[in-house]
Amino acid sequence: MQRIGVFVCHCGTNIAGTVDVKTVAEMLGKEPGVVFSTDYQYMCSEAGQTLIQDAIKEHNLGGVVICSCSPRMHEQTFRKACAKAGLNPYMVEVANIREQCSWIHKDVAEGTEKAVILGRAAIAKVHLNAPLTAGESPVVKRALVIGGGIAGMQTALDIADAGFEVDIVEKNATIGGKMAQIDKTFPTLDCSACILTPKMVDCAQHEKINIYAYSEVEDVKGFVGNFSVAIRKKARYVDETKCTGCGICTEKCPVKNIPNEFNMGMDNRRSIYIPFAQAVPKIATIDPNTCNKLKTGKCGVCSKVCGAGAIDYTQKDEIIRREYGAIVVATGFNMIDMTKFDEFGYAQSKDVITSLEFERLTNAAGPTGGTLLRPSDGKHPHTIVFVQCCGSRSTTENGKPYCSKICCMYTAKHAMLTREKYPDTDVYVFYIDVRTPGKNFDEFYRRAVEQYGVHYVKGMVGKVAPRADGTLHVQASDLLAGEQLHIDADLVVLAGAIEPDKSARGLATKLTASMDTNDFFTEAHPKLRPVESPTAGVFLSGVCQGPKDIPETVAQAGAAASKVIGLLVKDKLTCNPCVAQSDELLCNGCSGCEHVCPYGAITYETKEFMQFDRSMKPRRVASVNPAVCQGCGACTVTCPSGAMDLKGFSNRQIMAEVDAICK
Amino acid sequence: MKIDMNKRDSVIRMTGINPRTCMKCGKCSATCPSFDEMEYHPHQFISLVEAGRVDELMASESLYNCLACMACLERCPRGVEPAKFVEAVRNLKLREHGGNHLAPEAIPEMLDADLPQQAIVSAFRKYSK
Amino acid sequence: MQEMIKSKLAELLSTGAVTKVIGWKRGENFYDVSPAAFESVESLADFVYDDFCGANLSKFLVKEPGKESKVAVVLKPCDTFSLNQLIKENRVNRENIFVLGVPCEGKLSEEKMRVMGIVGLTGCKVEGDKVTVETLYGTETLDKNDVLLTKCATCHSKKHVIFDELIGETGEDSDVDRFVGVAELEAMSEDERYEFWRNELSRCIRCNACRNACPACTCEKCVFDNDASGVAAKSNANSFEENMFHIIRAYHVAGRCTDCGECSRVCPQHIPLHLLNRKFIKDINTFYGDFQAGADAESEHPLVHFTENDPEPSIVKEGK
Amino acid sequence: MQIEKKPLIVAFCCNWCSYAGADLAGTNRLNYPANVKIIRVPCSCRVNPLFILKAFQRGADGVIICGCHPGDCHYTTGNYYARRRITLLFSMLSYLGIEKNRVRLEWVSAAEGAKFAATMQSFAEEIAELGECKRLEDLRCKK
Repeated sequence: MQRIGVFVCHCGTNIAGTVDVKTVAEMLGKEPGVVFSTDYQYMCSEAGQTLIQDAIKEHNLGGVVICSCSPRMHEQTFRKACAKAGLNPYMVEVANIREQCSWIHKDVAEGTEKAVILGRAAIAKVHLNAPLTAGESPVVKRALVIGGGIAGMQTALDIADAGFEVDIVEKNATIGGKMAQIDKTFPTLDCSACILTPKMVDCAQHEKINIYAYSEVEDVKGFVGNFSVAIRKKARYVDETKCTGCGICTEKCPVKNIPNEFNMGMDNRRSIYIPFAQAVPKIATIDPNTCNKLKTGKCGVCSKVCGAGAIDYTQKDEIIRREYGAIVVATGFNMIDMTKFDEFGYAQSKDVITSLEFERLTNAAGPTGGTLLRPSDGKHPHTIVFVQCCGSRSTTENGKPYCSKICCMYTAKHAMLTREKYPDTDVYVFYIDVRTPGKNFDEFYRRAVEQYGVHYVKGMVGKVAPRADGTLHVQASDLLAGEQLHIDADLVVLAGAIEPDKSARGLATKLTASMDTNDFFTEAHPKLRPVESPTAGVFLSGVCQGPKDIPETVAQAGAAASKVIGLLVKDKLTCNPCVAQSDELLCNGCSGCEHVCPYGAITYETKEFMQFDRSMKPRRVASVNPAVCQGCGACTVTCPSGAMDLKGFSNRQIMAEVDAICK
Repeated sequence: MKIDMNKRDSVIRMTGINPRTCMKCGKCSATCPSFDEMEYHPHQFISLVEAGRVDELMASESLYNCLACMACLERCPRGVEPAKFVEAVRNLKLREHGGNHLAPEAIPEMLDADLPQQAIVSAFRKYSK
Repeated sequence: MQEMIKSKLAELLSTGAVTKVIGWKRGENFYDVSPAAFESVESLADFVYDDFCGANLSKFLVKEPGKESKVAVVLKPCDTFSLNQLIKENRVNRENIFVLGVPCEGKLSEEKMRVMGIVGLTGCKVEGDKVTVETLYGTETLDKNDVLLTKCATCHSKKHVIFDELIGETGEDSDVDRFVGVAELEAMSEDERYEFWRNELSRCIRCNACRNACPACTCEKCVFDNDASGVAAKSNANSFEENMFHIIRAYHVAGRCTDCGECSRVCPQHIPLHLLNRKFIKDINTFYGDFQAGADAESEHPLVHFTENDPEPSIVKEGK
Repeated sequence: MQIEKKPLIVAFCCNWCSYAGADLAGTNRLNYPANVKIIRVPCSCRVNPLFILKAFQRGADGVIICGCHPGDCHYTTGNYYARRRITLLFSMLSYLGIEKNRVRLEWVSAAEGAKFAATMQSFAEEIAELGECKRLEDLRCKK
């Protein structure tokens, strides 16, 4: 039996006013195992702590019960004080006789009786407490950023600037992401490439940043501080160390008709290509699905023209395994498939385009050299209709139930820029609501209406039908006028909903990070931990967590970086010792605990156990990684055999408290 | 402006759809091919039903101008299905006309030897609920 | 039927495909058919598959087989659900098991016959809805429905959900309303229900037959045998423990119980224990959507899942 | 000093929301009956149905479980599991004829001190009306 000391705090008159502290100390002194019991004015004071420390030494106490304020207030204080006296800090329990007793009861007899009962419960618990030691695990001082868009780049730069190594894994041939395709940024209208490309160069030149472009995460093992990640470096068929990015191969390649992804398929690239002029790394990549040499063995033009001798048709995918302390997910987004919406005629007419296609049409590096021309006939459009909420806020199976957040602003931008550059155009914007919260956002939108004369119409487009003369018949409602509008448009631009990148779902499984029903990553706490995933050591940056614009993305990227830095700066992680543990002898191997664990802290291994007949039989048993477990206890209740228990809140401890309270 | 919550509830019961899921985007009315013929447009059906102003709808010719082409139902991004509301209000109107127009007791008197069986059945379908 | 099964089993044993067969054999009396293991072709002479093979054999696979050996098991449709559930919980290694599915049209209860005054059973033949029994005292014809095992009267499926080979045809899910008994209890007042269950559970002699027969109760060490669990007990000391044992047992198998009905079949005190398990099944179906434990080997049970729109517990107060 | 034994109520409160809510009730001096005794658990999902049965065995007359509001769980999903487990247990207790008002689950956030006090007050009144729990008692545990 533990030798227990009880310390009853007066908290001035906060407790002593409605609880007879002398009686409490006296009554608790009679409890089994209690060898010392006293009361004092302020237990949390220097003198109070000394009193506890002296008693621990003098009476050789094995457990301490402090009857005072809420453990949420001073449990840590008392644990530290006891640790200084040589007692394991987890042998301390606090009975809350202030917030949950003296402050809410007026009758002294009632308050005193309740305080005694709460004290008894704490004593009963301490009897079953075991000394716990917080484990430590080392931290690998390198971070992995998955995704090389603006979110991933900013996170990587911030971490690298703090002095830690960062690897960026990007599935495309270049970093830059969606922002590289955008023409201008709202609400300041500065050129996207002008602010983005220097950052791309910074990433490439930073001595702490290592870019794995054209690569994907293959698998993830380990846990916070100690992740081991396999990265698949896809074959480019070009030797990175030799290629100078001169681009001669991309001009000589005879396969010319491959839709150029960077320009949203509105012009063509060759089979060997560099996505765009400022690509980082600026290395050519052969598209194995279209290359004649790789498909049929006949061609080899690029190899002949390459002065550096960089072409290597025998290159294979390479798997690289690296260790990381933290992982940042920055997988970004894509626009949903607009072909599913028959009413908008996206599949029927070349002149119905998405907003991202519109960006390319107005970009100086785009297929038209920045002149706004109709994709069908290359003529100047005079009437342009923008349709917002195409698939956003839609509960049907084709759409997405959420607001994509960025469309209102970029549509205002598109409308405004069109009217500025081509004052002879009529521009209509159909909206359900215009949502412009943000610094200078609403002013921007109002400018489009008031200064630039964009026709904003409250209502939705119901039908877009191509006419024989090449115009588009747009049928829409104007709800404020109570009319149905019929517009002959030359160009229709759809602000499609955005959705998380398709690769995110598979990645979430590899990381055991949770996702919501829309495949956005879930944050550890929606308000207080918005850039952390519930899985320790995995952080979120950018649209993979939810729709957001560039400034928000950059802010979140910085926040994620600061969380990563806060983790990597530590040499060792101290683990919460109140974690689950599994009794192998009782474990059935049912995997129930593994399912309910929000952190992926539970893994299974097969071990051999001796049977009654002395033969050995293999059985799956659970084991808890104490560095990952956060101690919620969900697994303990799921376990049918009681193999899983929680240190510090064990089944027996809680039942002992119940017993003591009900005695 | 008469508000009749019972009628509102009947319409909601008949459609099985909560009109509050409408986000007032107007896509239904944008799609509607007989928009110009209708006094009340599809999106107004939803709003007026929600407000309990079913009587106004019942009095309107719009009930019969709706082609029941179901375009609004097909296009609605929130699954509100306005055509069902029009149909429900129409049914409410039809049922209002003093219940059954044909009672079984009255049949024998109307019968004559030449009357085909089918006519009776179809009369029942048309004139009784 | 029995001979077809036997010859298949003999083939498995003689070719060495399996080293052991789990089936049934006859005990001292005609109706006394119990689970048995067969390790040689000769021993299969005792193998029985008849109208008294009510026992669910899937649980015996938990301790079987060893690392290398392979075991064949004969399973009725309802038993295959139990096996699936065990596979899902990693209690049984599918690779080492050969499942021989056998058809079942409902098994008979000798106990029900005995209550009807039919004793000294020596033979039995089922034809359609009628059962012709031969006893030491003569021949009698009975309605099959009157002498079906309780669990078979509310059979939820005659479909084999897992098998390597079938003898005969597999059947379909049944549309029998198996929740009638539960609904009757739910319709009672609290006091009546309390009286009902006191009357039932007070008969419990804590023989552990329900626990031992239940294919979901396969814990390495049962909480009732584990001194550290806080509920360890070898017998019911009072009414609380009678309640506690059965509540905990039902709760432990909630979401995993396939409704095989073995608990009630083996209870020597005739406590309708399946009504406890079925209450959980009914609640799970009502609150969280239809779920049949063991219907497949992948889907996880409702207690290790949730949706954000699950009903609040107050639904218990609002409902019956 | 012995006070007449009033109906006894055991409250399981999760550390992050409801226990903090109880503290807030205290800080705001919001009174609720003294026969409510709180046990701190890390999360509502830590409450094993067994603890509830144990409380009744030992003589509790009512048991209430409090956790973070759905969606706010400190451990993100714990209270969702708790909700399913507790709902099924409550349903089973009622099925066995135990008065269904003897058990309750409430979501109380760290900011809802007033809700905590009001909930405890109303629950205590309900239990007082029901009186001693006879249907799930273990006479050996009664003093």
